[in-house]
Amino acid sequence: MKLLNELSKRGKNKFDIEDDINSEIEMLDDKYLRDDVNIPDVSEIELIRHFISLSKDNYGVDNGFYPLGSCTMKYNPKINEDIAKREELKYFHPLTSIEYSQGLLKIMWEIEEFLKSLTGMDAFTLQPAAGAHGEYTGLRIMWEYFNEKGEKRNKVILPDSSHGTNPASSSMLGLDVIEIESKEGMVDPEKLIEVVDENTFALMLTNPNTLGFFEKDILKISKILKSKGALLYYDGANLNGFVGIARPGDMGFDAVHLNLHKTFSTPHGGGGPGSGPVGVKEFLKDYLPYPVIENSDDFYYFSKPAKSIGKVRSFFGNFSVILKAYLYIKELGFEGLKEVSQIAVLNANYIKEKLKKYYPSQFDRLVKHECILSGKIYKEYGVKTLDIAKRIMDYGFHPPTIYFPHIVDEALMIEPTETENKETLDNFIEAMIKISDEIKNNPEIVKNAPITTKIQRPDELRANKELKVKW
Amino acid sequence: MKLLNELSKRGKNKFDIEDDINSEIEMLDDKYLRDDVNIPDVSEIELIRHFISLSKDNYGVDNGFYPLGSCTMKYNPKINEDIAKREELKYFHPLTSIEYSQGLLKIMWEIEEFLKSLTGMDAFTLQPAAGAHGEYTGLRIMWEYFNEKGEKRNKVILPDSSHGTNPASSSMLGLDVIEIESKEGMVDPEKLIEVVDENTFALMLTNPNTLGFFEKDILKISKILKSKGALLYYDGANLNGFVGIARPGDMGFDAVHLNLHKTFSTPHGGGGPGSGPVGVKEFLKDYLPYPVIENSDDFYYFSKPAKSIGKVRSFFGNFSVILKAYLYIKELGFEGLKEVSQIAVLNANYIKEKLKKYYPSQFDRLVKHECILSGKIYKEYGVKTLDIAKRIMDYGFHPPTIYFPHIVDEALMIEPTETENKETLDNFIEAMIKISDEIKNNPEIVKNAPITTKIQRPDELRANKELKVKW
Amino acid sequence: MKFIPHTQKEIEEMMRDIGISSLDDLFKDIPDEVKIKEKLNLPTPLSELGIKNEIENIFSSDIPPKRIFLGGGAYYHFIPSTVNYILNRGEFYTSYTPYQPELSQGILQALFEFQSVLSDLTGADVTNASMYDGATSLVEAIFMAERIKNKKRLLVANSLNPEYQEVIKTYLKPRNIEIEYIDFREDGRVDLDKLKDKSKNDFSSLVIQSPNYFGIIEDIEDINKIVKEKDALLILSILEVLSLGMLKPPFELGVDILTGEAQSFGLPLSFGGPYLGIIQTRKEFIREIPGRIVGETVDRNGKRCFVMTLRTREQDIRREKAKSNICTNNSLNAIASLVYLTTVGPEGLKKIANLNYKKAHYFKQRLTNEGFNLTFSGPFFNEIAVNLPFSYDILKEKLSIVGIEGGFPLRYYGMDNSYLFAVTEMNSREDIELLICALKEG
Amino acid sequence: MKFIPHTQKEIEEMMRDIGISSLDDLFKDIPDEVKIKEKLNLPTPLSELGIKNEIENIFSSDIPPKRIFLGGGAYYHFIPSTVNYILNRGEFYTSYTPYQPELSQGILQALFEFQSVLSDLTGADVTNASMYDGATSLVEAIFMAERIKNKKRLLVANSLNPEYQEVIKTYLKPRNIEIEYIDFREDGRVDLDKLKDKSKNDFSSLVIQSPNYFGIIEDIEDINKIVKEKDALLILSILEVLSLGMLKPPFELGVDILTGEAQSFGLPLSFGGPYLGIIQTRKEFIREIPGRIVGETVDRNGKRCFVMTLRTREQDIRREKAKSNICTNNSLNAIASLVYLTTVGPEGLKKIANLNYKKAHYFKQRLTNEGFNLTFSGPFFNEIAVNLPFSYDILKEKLSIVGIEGGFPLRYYGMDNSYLFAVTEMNSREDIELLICALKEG
Ligand SMILES: Cc1ncc(COP(=O)(O)O)c(C=O)c1O
Ligand SMILES: Cc1ncc(COP(=O)(O)O)c(C=O)c1O
Repeated sequence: MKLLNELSKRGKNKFDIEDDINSEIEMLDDKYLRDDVNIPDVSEIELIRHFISLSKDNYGVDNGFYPLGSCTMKYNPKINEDIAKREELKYFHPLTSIEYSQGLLKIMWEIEEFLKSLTGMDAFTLQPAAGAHGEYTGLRIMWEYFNEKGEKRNKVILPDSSHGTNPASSSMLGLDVIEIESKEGMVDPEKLIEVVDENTFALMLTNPNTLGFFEKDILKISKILKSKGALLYYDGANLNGFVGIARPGDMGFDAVHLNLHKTFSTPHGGGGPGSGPVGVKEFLKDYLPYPVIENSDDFYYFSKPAKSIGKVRSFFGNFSVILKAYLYIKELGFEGLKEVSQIAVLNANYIKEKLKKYYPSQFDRLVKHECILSGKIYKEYGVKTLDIAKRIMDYGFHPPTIYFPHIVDEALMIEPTETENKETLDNFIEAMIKISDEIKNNPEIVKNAPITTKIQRPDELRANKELKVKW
Repeated sequence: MKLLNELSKRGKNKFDIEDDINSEIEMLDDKYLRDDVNIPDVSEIELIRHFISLSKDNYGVDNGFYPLGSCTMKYNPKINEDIAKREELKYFHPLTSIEYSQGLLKIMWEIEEFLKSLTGMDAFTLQPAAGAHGEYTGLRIMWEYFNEKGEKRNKVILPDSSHGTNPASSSMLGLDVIEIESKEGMVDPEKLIEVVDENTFALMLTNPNTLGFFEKDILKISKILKSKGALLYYDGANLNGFVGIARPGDMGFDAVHLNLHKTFSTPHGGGGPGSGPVGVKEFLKDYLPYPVIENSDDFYYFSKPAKSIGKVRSFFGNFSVILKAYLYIKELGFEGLKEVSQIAVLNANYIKEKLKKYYPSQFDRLVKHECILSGKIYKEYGVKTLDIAKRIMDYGFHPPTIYFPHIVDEALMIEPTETENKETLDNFIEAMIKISDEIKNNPEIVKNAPITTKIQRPDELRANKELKVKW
Repeated sequence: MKFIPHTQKEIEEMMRDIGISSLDDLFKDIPDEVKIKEKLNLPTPLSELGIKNEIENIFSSDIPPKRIFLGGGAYYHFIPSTVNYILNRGEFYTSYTPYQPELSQGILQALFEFQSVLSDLTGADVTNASMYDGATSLVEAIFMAERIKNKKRLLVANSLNPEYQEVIKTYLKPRNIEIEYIDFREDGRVDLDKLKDKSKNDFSSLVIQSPNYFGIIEDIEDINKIVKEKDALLILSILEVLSLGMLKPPFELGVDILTGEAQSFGLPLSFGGPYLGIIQTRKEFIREIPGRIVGETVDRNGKRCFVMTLRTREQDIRREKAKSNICTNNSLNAIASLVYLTTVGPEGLKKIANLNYKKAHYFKQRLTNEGFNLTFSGPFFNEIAVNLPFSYDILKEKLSIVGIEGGFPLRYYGMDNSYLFAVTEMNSREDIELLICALKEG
Repeated sequence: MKFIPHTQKEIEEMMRDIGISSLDDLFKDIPDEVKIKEKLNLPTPLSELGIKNEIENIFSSDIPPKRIFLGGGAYYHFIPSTVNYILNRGEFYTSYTPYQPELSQGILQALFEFQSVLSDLTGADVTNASMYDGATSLVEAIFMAERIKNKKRLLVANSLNPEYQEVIKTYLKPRNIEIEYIDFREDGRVDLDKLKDKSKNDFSSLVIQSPNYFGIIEDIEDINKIVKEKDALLILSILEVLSLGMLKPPFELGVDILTGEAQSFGLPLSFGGPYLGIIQTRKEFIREIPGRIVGETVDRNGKRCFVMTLRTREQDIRREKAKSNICTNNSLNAIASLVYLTTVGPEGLKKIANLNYKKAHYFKQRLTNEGFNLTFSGPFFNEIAVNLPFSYDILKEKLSIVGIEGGFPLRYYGMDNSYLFAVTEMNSREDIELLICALKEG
């Protein structure tokens, strides 16, 4: 594939636009003006072919099974895409007077109500642009709360299975991170007690956690934190594991974020945009970033909470992403969402049961939305999990997440989601078993994978060394 | 690729729709009712993956060079697609009262005006659904004209280079077809004189013809026909060769059809829908199929011409195709359309000049929208033009039309269109030269082509014998 | 806008390579007499933004209301988002007729699937890869029957859509085929006695529509008996293909050729087109069917694949001896209907069909409750003719006040106060009530 | 609707294989106390048609007029059809972050191209693969500067968008970084004297916006001199990136970190998001830039390809030591902006930018002709503040009568009768006249 600049030749592009002003206009002082604009000059047909061709070098859920663990790569309903692309949204300016935006405010207000119902939290902000942004916002709200109370707590506790954004978000607030070792893949209340003290700001917990386990001691955990005045933060990236079955708000969590681009089916777009709404319990409500949406007598308007942390971004949130999640919830309703987690969990356990003897990890228990397997037994053949992942491509699937969570050696983190049918799972299982056979009989096949992709095993070290980040 | 029925399993599809009628309704008598509906039962995600995957096994203009001769595979502007997919058109019923459809009638009225300007004809009908349908309609109008005059003419004359639809359309009217031999790839007035008589209904002529030549004796030809009271029909499929430069109406043609899905950039859709408007000279106007669009004081309405042939289809035409052509004309204007043929002809001659010594045909003269080459000199290597076409695929291009027109042995009919840039042409030319080298040095490569496509050289005889036309 | 990708420099290079000094030289073979000398009267070119703005103006005025009770051969139905999503794939819509199977398996397999699904739905053995529309495919069916039976006489039920009747007339006139019409009874169905009568003389085929133009479901088996007694063919035209979600597969009732307008399967109304003609028949007549057919085969490696087949019926091979002149047909719309049918699935199709039936019958209930009379008493699917005590102009006015379009007058039959209404899944109960209200008013 | 593809039978088979007898068994590890016992208060599920109808209702009322003169960080610009056509490709939008380069070359190359085009446009060495929005990327730039210069003091031009000022405050409060504001002059630009004054004490960086919140173009070089004297970094925030089609490449003027909101490059207004944050810097600071960066490399066969690079800056590798917590960013919108820029091309970008400039200045001419005063006298691009002799409520009323949205009050600065208007290529001359008319009225 050529790069756009390699296709460029001055004069190819014929873009035009009408100028209906025929008056003389004072020109800007030369010193501000650029000489030329140096961006690719290609024709429209080349542009289309270029990007269509690029798209064909990419794999999405629309192309096949995408069991990337912790990413909840479910089907993205086309109706929701269509609605979010409505003409009106093209010209719906965020500073539009609210008389004109009652409908959109209603949508935002209602989805907050839905999310409150689903999580058991008391108030929501839709502003965060992604999960990590939600984490920051949630922690920031907690920070403001402690700050107001005059408490200087600076210890954030994380299980060793936590997602990288959890410690990184904590750092952004200048908080210190303490990692505690898991026991059987879950938080060990004994260990937790040892580290929780008056200096503890919060425990951040993903539940189901990144191993796919429900944190069985969640109520104990919550008590331990509360006993020291610390708070409990819920990383809701894995809500697909029990949405409609249980609620973080009932487990003692004080603040939560959700990834609408996971549980609520909005597409991931090759790395965003997403949306990471944050929900809090009543006592944190006044700290929410402004504006919040209020409703009196079916008139919707914005307001600023009394002790608001301020703003965490421009405007009010990733509206068109929020809209898609809103539509999804309205399409499914309560029973539908419950079925989502039931089948997601069914699928994950099915894969685990069928593959655990081929890719055993140190754990074998009931999982929720995802299951962790391991390629460690194949080390003796000189095969790494990375090789297995690459070989999976040759069978037509996207590989699972690998080498995460760190506490599982040679981890394969498989999240099928509820939108994959039994046949797909069976095909995947069959492929995984074949790969295990290949490793035993002819490991070179696996070490040389992939062979069906256009490019194979890029040299990442070279990229890091040369740092060629533009043409 | 599996077939849909192979993916089907009863209960997969979860489509639903609300029923807001809660009254008891009399049921239809059992004898009318079917037991079950036996169509594929697949889930939405499977459906999407199936068709996305199918699409990837298809090649369109969006994917690359598509020099299929006589098909004018030019770029299909995306803006026109967008506009034709407007929400309003989804619910614009053809029987809508004309008070509501003034805008759409105006579009139809205006494009007729544009087409009149461009062709020099006096009136148009937009009804025909494709070129062949246009031919039928045009001939039918002529038939009615003669019929009314009480003349029983039944001979349609066609050059041997004519497109298959020309004789087929004649037959549909019960007319007899006489093919005359071309001279230097064009109609030979001497020969024509010999066959034209009082029984001659019309000559159907494509101009530029299917060899890409402008019929240089067109004025003579026209005279010969007129002298016997016969008519001249213009197959406008190749108008791209002189749109904006010359007009069939000025050459003596009495009726013309245009392929909006060729010259006017509407996409071909893998075989339709198209649109084949027919234009006629004043004396044939009263025979147009009804309804025709009239305009008085900017109020648009339908009417029925005095001697109308009747109707040739339901409703008024392939509106959304017509709309795209309308947009295209408005986007380009006169100068733009003229440039279309200039560059289309430039491109065709460029290819011809660069390749004529590698693929010589019996002709070498200035061409218009397309050029004819021939693979005949490679017969001695046992290589057929079909092999060359297949080999072209391995170089990433769609092959040209082959074995047509029949008067050129081992014909390669190449129509680049104006939307292909020089680089693409150069790449194609280079590939063609390489193929000629391959034939000379290692003909097996070419005979074994294609090797890069997913399927290779399907067994057409078997298809014809087994006639498996459903699963 | 311009879609020419050349730079000026490239154009000059190319001219040099060809050996010409101006673009005009490319047209020196065209006699001066026929060359355009002045600027033609065409609009000034517009940019993409310019054209968008212009169209915006057209579409922001005079747009019909969305409460549509119009039918008569085109129906307002729900189109799932999947349809457009798939049609938007450039690989499909920017391709030509699949002449090169190696580069066209996508279209070919989809058309094969279309043929299969449509065949399964009606019980046909063969479905071609699409026709222009319901009317022209009916004409082709008539020609087909004539080729098979070779009688210069055609019977047509008068309850066939009047437009279709007109199209038949236009096409048959030069062919010297006599057309005779079979009248309908009080219940709106083909008058079997009259049919028997007219079928005394030989004929190639009888054309009926069911549900017919008045929405009434014909007794196809009874009709077929009469037709078969004369060794003629029964041609059924279906304009509301959604009825197939409910009604018996026509080929089980003896139909020989089925033609139809499949617009209801996922195609927008689009002011009348492009729609989707279908034509189907029994295996024995496969060589007489017009247009493209896709067949299954294997490639040189034994891999299943698809090609256009029985090509010797077609114009590009057989020229004047072809079965039809059709070339470009309606592939993309065939794919649309395939995606539609696959999206709704077997249960969905039944549901939607039943819902149409139910809503139309609810409308009928409400009408009769309010004292209005139906024009015909026969069983119907989703369309009915109603006698109303006022003129078309008054009806239009009443309806436009409440934002409804509907009620097409049966003028063709001289029944000036009878109006055709279609009711589909797109009409809510409220819409129906509003319509009833408007009819009652004043 | 349901997006679960299983048949009931398959579910049962799977349960059997797992060894459970009911789906509830899958959740037996969840304590009963926290299980949902009653149906949650959520809406009844809707079909695809049902949801479409509901949304139709929402969008058919209360829709703002299309004559939009609002700016302030989000601009109404033309979006060519190519953008959506490409974004509609499922291969792009249904994919995840490109962790597996073999299956993600499409996204990776497009992001590399995005980085390159944006770098070329501004003169930057490095552009990352996107940020959330203009405000959060500005915060990240401030953190970056702090990591580099390590001074606990930040200078911020008061002419920075007030929302952005608020975001900075929120993020800096827990970090103990002191913020000082630099006022603007009568002409709307940074007061250089005050800047000199405040820059006496050490600071890590100065944040300016240009065109600033009032639309005024800053003298970046002059500002930079002062900043560089103190060995601090100059951070430029651009909210109207279209101005880059006209104004000097900022990195040629000494800017060290550029952040921006690139919504103007092909993204719909969408009521505020998702938009597209950009962050750029010089080569020397590449290791401090947050978020994803795509780099060129070769694969094992020596074929050029693209991968995410410098990954050790990121949270999934470095956890609490990462340069930022950002994970999901805005890839798809980055591709949108790339398609936008490629569609308009170099000449098109200049044309559009110049047209914006021209229309805004025509508006200014008309205003001054009619006796209205601009709030500031500095040079501007496509946005200006106007003093109007009436309140915001009255302004809104005047404009709503003629179907115009525009005029955002500068309340934040206590300038209650000063209103911000943006004029873009989407505002026709007629719109402008209409606006002038409405302002003059009564
Ligand atoms: C468990 C967990 N937490 C947080 C995140 C961060 O979410 P985002 O990528 O939306 O910032 C992710 C996503 O990768 C995750 O899996
Ligand atoms: C010269 C010529 N005439 C007529 C036709 C028939 O046009 P259509 O396919 O639209 O029926 C074609 C198209 O293939 C053609 O090339």
